[in-house]
Amino acid sequence: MTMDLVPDPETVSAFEDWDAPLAAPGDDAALYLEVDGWEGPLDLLLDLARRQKVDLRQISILQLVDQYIVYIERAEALRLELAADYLVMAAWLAYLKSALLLPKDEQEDPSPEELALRLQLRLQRLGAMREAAARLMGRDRLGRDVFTRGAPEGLRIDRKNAWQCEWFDLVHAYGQVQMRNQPAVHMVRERMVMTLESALARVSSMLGVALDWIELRDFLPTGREGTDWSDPRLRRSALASSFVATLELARIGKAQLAQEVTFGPLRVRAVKT
Amino acid sequence: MNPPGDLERGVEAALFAAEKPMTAEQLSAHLQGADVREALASLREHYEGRGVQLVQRGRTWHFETASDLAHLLRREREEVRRLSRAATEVLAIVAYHEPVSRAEIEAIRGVQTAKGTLDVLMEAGWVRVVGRREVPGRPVIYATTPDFLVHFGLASRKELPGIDELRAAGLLDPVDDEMIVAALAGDDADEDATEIDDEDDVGLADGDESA
Amino acid sequence: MNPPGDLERGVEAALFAAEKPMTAEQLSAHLQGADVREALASLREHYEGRGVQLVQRGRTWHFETASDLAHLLRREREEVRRLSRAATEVLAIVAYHEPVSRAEIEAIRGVQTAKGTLDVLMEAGWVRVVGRREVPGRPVIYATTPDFLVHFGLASRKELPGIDELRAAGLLDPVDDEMIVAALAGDDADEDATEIDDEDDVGLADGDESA
Repeated sequence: MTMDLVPDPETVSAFEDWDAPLAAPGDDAALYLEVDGWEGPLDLLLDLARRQKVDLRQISILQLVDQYIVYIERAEALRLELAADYLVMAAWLAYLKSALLLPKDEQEDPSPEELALRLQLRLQRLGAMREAAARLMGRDRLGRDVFTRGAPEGLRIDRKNAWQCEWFDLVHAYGQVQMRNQPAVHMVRERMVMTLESALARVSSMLGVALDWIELRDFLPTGREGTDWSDPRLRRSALASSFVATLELARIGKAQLAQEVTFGPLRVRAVKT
Repeated sequence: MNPPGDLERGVEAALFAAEKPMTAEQLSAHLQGADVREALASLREHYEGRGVQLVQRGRTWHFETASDLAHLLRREREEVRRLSRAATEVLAIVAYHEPVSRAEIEAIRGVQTAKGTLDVLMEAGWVRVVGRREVPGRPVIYATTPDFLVHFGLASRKELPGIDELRAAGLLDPVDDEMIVAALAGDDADEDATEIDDEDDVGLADGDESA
Repeated sequence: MNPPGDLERGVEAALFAAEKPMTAEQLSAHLQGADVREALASLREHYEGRGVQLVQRGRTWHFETASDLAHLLRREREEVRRLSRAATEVLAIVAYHEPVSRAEIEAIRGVQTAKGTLDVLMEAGWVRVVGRREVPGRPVIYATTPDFLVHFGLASRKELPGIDELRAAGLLDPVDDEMIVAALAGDDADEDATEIDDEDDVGLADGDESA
């Protein structure tokens, strides 16, 4: 297998030779020299634990804590600027140590033994993965130790489209095209209305015969001669037109309008001249 | 079967992994200068009659798949695909109006027709170029193919329903017919609202007279 | 030696010609739907001890050179780029613990994992996103790919070196959330992982005093 990995500046460091010391960013050179390129405090702890040369399950946590703290103190004495997480770990280990050494009566939960056990488990887990990684990398790897065929002829798959269309879709599509092509006819529906002119004529003629106040509604036609005046839409139109007609008559001084309460009946009478 | 010797295995692996055919000398250089001729001969024999053969061309050697199996290395896969709405419309126009040019199709559809649409119809085998129209620009004209008739189960194009039949089948009704009816209903209108409209003026006039 | 049957020759040729490992189903599709399992088994046997072997990796099959010939074939220009220590560790964690979230990887390693590290593994085609864990935050979870098995010559994840022992020792148990928080905090802090960075300085001061 050929790996065509284009190194991207951000990820290129992931491809360094992992046996080589980590590249040290210039400013922190001293630190990196001192801590030997450990990847964080757990990494350093694991390395110290390995130096005890016992099974990770049997390491002495107290000894490990001491080793770590000595290490950190030495780094500090050398005025090396340690990354914060190394110091946090140092603080936590110091706490763990004192808790382990304290009399057992006022122990918190989790107990220091439990914490020590967890730390040990974490070191074991990391140790196991590190070992697994090394074994994985040491396998016969494709493209390095074993190879696939250098010049395969290749298998070709010729794709062919089997187009589907039904008779109905075809005919329907034609119908749609024809529909689109028909000249568009827009029709505005006429509504049944009473025009202002007819309302004006009607109101003024009725005012002429009325002597007293008459409610506007009573001006509306009720007859059924040819037109169904009971149609609510037509009645609304007639009322509106008659109202406007009355306003017009009032404007020219031929009528008086009165309404006692808001939304109350509108009454009309002729102005006596 | 005799197990192959180390040299033969080495030659086999080297030729298999090689990106180019190799000469005996090149192989030899890979294999600590060993004489590879015998190994090559023995390998060639081993692969005889198998699906893969060791072949010599001029001075170089390489593996290749047996020539009688070439047909296995290609495979055709059919993908069923539905014609798009645009393509269906174009096909319908070609069928009803053939022969037509692309400009005519566009005029009928009222929208531009992507070149790809006609290509799809030609790939499907339903439309073909039947010549050029003898007008300025000599546009290519299209018509349907016999395959088109077969696919749609038509004896001839005459079997395509005419406009009147389409209308009778409701295929020429406006798409949103139902929506218009619904809208009218929502307006309290009766079905024959249009008839009433025609009489409005009369009605009003009547009203005036009756007043 | 019995001459191979047509099906066996066909499978042999197809696998030789293929540019990528193939599943039995893919092979079958090339060979008129024939059941290729027997042919694969018989081919594998035939190639045993030869310079080229038929291997199964996950669900796919391919031919590759015998691993004991690596010294003859190892190419001068290294085609397999070396991974950083961080990347190999992350890869191992994904492989042995899959599916895992980034936080879980970080819990095991005790350090933050640069975004680029997982990207490198995904670009190499060895790791992929396989979904999200249905816990608060719905973190993305990662697992290895079929290519990972191919590259590292594993028939399945069961062949990962030492996986049974590690599992028996409880070292592959799921990393619970508490552990993750603890790991990222570098102690048993119950704050959220995100807050820990901000509090580093405080912790540092405390630590100095208590030490």
